[in-house]
Amino acid sequence: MNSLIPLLVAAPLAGAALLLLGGRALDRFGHWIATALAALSFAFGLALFADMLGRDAEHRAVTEQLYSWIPVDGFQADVAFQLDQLSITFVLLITGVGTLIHLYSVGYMAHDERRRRFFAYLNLFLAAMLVLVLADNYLLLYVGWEGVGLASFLLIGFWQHKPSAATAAKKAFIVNRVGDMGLSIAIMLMFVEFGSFAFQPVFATAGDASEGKLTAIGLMLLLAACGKSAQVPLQSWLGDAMEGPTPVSALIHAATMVTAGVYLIVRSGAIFNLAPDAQTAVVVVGAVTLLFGAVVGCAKDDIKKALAGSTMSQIGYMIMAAGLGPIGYAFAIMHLVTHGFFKAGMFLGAGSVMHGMNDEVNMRHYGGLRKYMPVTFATFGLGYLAIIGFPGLSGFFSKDKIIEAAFAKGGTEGWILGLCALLGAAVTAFYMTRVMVLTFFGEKRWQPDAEGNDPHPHESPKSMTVPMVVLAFGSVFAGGLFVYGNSFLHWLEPVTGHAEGDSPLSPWTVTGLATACMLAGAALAWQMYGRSPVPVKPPVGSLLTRAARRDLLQDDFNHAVLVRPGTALAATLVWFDSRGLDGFVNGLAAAIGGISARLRRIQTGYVRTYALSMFGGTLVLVASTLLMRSV
Amino acid sequence: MSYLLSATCAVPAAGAVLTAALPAGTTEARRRTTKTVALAVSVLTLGLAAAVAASFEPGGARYQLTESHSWIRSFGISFSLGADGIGTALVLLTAVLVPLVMLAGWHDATGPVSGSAAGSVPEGSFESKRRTQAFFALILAVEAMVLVSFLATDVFVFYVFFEAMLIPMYFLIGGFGDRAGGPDSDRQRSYAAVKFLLYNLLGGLVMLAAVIGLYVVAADQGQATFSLTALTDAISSGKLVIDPNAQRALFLGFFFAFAVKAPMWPLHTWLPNAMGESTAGTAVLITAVVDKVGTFAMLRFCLGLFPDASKTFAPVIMVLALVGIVYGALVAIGQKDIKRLVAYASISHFGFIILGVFAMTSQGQSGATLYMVNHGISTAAWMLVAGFLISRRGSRLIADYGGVQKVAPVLAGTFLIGGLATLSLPGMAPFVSEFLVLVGTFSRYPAIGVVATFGIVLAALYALLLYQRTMTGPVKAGVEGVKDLKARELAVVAPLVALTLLLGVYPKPLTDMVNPAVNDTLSQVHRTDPAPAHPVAATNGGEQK
Amino acid sequence: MNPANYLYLAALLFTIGASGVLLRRNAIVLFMCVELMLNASNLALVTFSRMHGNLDGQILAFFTMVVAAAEVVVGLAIIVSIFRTRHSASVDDSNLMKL
Amino acid sequence: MIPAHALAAANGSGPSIPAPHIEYGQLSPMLVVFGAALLGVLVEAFLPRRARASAQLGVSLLGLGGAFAAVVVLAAQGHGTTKAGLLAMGAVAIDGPALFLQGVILLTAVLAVLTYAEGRLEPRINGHRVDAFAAQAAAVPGGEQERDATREGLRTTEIYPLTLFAVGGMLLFPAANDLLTMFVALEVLSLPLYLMSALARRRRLISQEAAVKYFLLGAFASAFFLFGTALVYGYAGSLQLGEIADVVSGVSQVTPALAVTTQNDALLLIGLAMLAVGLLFKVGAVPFHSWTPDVYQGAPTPVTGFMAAATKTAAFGALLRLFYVAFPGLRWDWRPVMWGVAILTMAVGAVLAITQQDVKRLLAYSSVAHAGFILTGLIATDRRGVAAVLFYLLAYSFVTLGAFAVVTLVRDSKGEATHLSNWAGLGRRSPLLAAVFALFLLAFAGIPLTSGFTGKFAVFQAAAEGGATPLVIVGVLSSAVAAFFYIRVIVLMFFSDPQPSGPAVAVPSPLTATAIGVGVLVTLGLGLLPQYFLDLASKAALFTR
Repeated sequence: MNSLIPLLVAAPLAGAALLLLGGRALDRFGHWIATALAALSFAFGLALFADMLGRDAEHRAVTEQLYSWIPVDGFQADVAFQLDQLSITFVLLITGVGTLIHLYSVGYMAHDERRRRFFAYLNLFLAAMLVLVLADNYLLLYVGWEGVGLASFLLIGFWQHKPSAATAAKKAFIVNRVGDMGLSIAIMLMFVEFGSFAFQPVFATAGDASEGKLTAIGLMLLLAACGKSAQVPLQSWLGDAMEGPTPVSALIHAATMVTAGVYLIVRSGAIFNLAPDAQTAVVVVGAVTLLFGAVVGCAKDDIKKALAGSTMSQIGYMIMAAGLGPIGYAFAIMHLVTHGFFKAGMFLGAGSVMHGMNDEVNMRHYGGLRKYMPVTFATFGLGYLAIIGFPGLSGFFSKDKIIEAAFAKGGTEGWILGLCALLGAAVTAFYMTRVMVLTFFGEKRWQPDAEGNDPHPHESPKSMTVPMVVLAFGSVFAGGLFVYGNSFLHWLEPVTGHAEGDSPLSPWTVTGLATACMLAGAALAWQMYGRSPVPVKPPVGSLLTRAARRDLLQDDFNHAVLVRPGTALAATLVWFDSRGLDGFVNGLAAAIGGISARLRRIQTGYVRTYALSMFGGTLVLVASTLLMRSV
Repeated sequence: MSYLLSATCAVPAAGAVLTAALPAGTTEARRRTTKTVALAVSVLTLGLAAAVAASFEPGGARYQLTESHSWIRSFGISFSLGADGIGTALVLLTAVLVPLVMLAGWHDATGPVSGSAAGSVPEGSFESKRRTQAFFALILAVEAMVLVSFLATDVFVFYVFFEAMLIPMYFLIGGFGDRAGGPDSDRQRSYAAVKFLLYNLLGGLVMLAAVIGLYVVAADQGQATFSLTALTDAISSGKLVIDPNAQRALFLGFFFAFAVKAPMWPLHTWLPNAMGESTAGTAVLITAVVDKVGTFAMLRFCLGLFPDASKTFAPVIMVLALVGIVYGALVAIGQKDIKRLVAYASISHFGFIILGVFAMTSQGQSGATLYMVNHGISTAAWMLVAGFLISRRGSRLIADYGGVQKVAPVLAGTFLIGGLATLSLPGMAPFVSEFLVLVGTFSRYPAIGVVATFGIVLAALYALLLYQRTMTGPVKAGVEGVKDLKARELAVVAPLVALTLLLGVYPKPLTDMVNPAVNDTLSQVHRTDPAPAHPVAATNGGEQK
Repeated sequence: MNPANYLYLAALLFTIGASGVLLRRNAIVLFMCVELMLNASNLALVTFSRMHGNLDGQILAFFTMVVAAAEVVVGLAIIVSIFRTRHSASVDDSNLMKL
Repeated sequence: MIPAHALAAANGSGPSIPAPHIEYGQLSPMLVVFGAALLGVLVEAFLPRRARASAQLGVSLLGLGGAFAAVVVLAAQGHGTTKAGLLAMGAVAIDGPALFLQGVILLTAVLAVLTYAEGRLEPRINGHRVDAFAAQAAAVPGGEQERDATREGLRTTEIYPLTLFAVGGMLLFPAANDLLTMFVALEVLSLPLYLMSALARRRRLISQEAAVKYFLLGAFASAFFLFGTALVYGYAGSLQLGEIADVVSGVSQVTPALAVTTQNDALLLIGLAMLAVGLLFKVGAVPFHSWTPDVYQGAPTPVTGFMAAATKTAAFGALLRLFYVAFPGLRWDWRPVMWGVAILTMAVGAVLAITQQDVKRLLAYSSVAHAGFILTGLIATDRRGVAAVLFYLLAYSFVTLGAFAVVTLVRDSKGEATHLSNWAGLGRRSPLLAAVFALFLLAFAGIPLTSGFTGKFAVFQAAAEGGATPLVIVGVLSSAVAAFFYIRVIVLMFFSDPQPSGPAVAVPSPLTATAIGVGVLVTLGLGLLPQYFLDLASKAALFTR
């Protein structure tokens, strides 16, 4: 059975290779190959899951050693997979949602001439993401980590002819690289500390290391997580990443890849548990991003960017939960999975809307679409209810648990985190209601485009709606299923461990508060956007709104602090290289030439000058010979 | 005594003479004959190199297939060759790259000498007839000399070929440009060639003094020989004790030459000129093959002969290498010329290699050796595709390009792969080596390791910026006519891409070959890897379940 | 007389000859100054020969005379041919090649 | 030494004069050459004009060839090693260095004579082939008489006997074992050279100017040499080098006169310095080099080649013998001074060559720099040093001769086109010739696998072993500077566009071709497989006394 594990990765990888190398011949049906291989991988995942269920909790984790990858003395990096409860959860999410999105893309990308390549990249992404979650050591994880970065780069920039897409792709990769630097350093620290970077040995020995070292490792892992999961301060790429085709945003920038940071922190729980300072950093990052993303989400008129802000914010929840330690790990993952369903569903919904609206993304040009796109409206609406935490839907359960856990952290810290989480819940309800209202309710506000074509909003084809429906099911029921009998918690506990916190509030109080916040947020949004007509041209807005529209000035900050000085430095160094270093060498050459030209003048051409130089030379020679004796 | 190694070196040398002696290329058919002969010779060399690698036993003696022929007895010199893991890896690299470079430069020697002086070579003149022969013969000559350098186990023999390879290289740079320069490209190119030669000659001459000094010191203690193995044995057994000051001076003499060749900051400024002005194939030959002799020699000669001095200078050198990593990357970001950008990227990469060599850990040095191979392959892919692009558009300026992926998707794709390899994407060969170098460096000098890691961000910047500016966006004027890769060009790029991927996922054959030699080098400098603070239990990795 | 005096004279003559070479312009005079230097050497040789009581120095002096004569032949030939070309015996006029 | 009492004794025993014992066999090389020279004079006197040129060539080649055969036979008989000894009453030493250098001089002379006889370069005049030498040397340049002589196709065939006389002097110079012989040899080799300098067919004014400068300065230098001889004689009471050495080191019997003179070290030291001046002038060491550029430029190029190669060889032979046989005891006095001279010579020669615009002047300054390199070998003061110098001279002679022979071929309507701007693009017009010249330049620059490198390595190694490490470093740096101007010429030839009205390369007769070809062969041979000649040099490197 274990031999299926490599096949999980191999299936989509083969798909990618086949589609990239296959050439034009595969243009017509390549996308079906890719979809089939994604589904195959999902099937393998299900089989492994079933197999795992058949064993008792302690023996569910298996490892599959493939081959020795980089063997150098004292440095053993293996290609080895570890399948346990945590990774199978991800495998199912990735391959499941992945397959749905492949299916959706068949319709969505039907008219793109480079569709074959798109599917190749999607398959490549699946393979890389599976490597990421299946690796049994950090270095192999790193391969998957950057592999998904590559896939993300290729897919964000899929429409390369748009300079904005190409720029966004590059930006995503480079910001991620900063995070990757953290992962590299973390791995190096582990190697220096433990002589290994495989999960099991490192976690087993982590207790021997000093807290300082562990904190350092933890902080570096956090940096990595910030990059991949778009957490403050490396959040800036996610909004731009929406330049990619919408299925990509759904799969990579909502459901799976961006949550890799959460996976990393939860996976490294054994390290974080021993490094409280690092944990504090994690929760701070999570809490800040939670609010940051929410605020940005409130101000965006671009539907995908609003959803991206939401994604950032929701991952902030997860990161915060992961930072809470054993009280939060399982809930972080739980929210991750439910978020995977509803956010992917909503992105697909957004894609469906754009599909019907000639790729218009500005919500101020939507309005009243519920009549034209009933399925999209229904699925999107269910996702909406899930994300704002409408009681009974999946988001309600998973977010609730995180808020509880935040309070359970205890002390002032617990209060601060809990209140942040509640505030976040309110804001979430606000911006999601805003999206919902602007898109599906109110008057229609769309206008003919430049050539006078009316958008003719229409429902999307089956291949697109079916995945949306499936995801909507997940959005509705997953939470309840997971919470029922704490099944999800028990499932993950052998991997992540679990601890009950000491919450100052009872669970019911928290639930009540959260629901109240949610209702308040939603009501406010309805008040602002549902009760009065929405101007097509955005109002100037408050200072905060304007800042939020500019992503709270993140790019301005980066530009001022990094890009401009960096460019100036590069230009200075280019100058220094040609004028300074080369100038020095050329100057030296010129100096020798100058000496030569000057020295040449003693060659006057007059015999008597030559004789004089000989005579002088003789005197010097005689004198120095005599001098040598006397010295 | 086996003659395999000398045959490996002699075949390209003989091929160079043969190619030069073929009838003048008055007709296209004759020119094709010349090229085919040269290519066949290089493929034969590849076969011999493969035979060397196949007969090399990783677990065996440090130097295998050794042979020694009396050459200049008066100076204690014998023509000794021997293959160790490091040398064999680089021999393979050379033998693989040369046929590809030839294939890539198939038409580089025909046509006008340069853009500006198009009419300066009258049709039917002696020169126009002999250009093809000259180009391919020079490449083969470089190959022969590089191979000897990698295999020499005699300091003098190494020096001779280290130095002599400058001459054919010089003519390759100065004589054959890429037809993409500005109006004064002739002048620029000859400036580049002279700069290349003078820098390296100065380095070589300083080394000459050190080579002589080494002999004198050794002869004083009854070890009048240039034999590397004899000298290192004598040094490690204490029979030859070089006084610390002398050792430092000699080390610096050797190192200076290697640092110029490598090239290490701040001695690097010849490389951008040389790579920028020459043909893409020549640029690959410079950066992927010839420069490797420098880093290779640091590992074999500096460390092996002057262990104590190496340790003394290691921190300084590491700092310079570090500066090179960051500096090269930053200057690459600021470049306007594609080939110069690749050159500065290489300078950054050479910083990594030197870092790995002088970290004096097994990861660092294995990584550095792998880095030499991987950088050779990946930069070759990147540079050659860039060359194909430049030859189509006739410009090296980044600003002249845009949207190439629209008109030439395969070209753009391979160019991206080259760029990704350059930025050490995991799964590709350079990642393995770069990470090993970083780990090796970090485990002894954490601060340097951390700063060096910053280089991976900068690498992403220059590689992707270049890709973005040239390949994406709307199709620029002048680019519309760019054709996609031809079969010949694909045949050049495909093996390189395949190797990049293969060595990224399965580098074990290479590491197995290199590790024993690295351990031997480390024992020569009396260095052991720093032990982990809290080693994990013997259970390594999985397999518990 | 103290033989040292002959040597002083020889040194003086040599110096005068050398100074002449440096100061005079006429090629013939210049050459004569060289001859003076040779003869200064001859004087020194003969003096030393006398001091050491062997004949080597004197023999060399004879040889010097022969050599000087040969030099005159060659030298005059060259100088005269130049003079015929340029109508000047000044060495400062022979200044086509320099730097 | 011929003591006065011996003469007195002879007087006493009657009128018979004891005949000195002369070893004709061992002196045969010189005797043959002088004999051939005299025969040449007779040819000049008695043969009709038409027949003279070929007859002179034949006589010269026979004479030189015969002398070379004699040298070989003597060497084979062991006169260079075991049977080395003093001949002709101690006036001449036939030993290893003497035979070796005589061999080198004779071979160079043979090649030089071949270039003299080249008749295909100058345009035919009235159907007469003419060579590089003045139609009638005595005629006023541009005068009526000269026109007549030119029209009649006259040739200065006296050049052959003059050369033979010079060669005779050169053979004697390194073999001279007393100061008298040395002085005579100096004059015998110099006087013909003065004349030969004046014999150029074209540009007669500068040719004459070269002659007068060479003559006046040469005579000036000879005067110093002679005065030095007098002072040393005054100190030691002997002209024979071995006896001088004995007096200097205090092993000879102290006569009353010696007791007085040896009190006065100044006598010895000033004498030594002045002797050195005379010889350093001949080798062209700084600051006694100022004649070289002017004379090299003005003299007919075949003569320049001969002079540059053979004179330097002979003069270094004499310098070696003087320092190694007569003054080894004064090593501590002359070594530091010669250090200074060597450093100055290397540096000034290399630096001044950079800005030269005339290829002959450039080669002249290059020869100055090379004199400096050879001096470093001389300073080693051991057998290895001597061997290194001998080998260097062998290598250098052929390269120099070959290079000047190439210069004779690059011509325009005004004769040889020696201005460097005329050499631009030569590599495009006639690549073969340019390649050959480039080879010679690379050998001058000391690039490995050429004879120049082997020679330079040998002298530097000897110097380093002799403890002159700083000298080696200066040598290395000067080599780098020197490389700059050699490479400049190569760049000019290969990478510059030819001038529209540039020079043509004349097709030489087999005579010059032979000279150049032998030069190339020796250059490569001594670079690739120098062992035999190194052995020869080291076997020959022992002075007898």
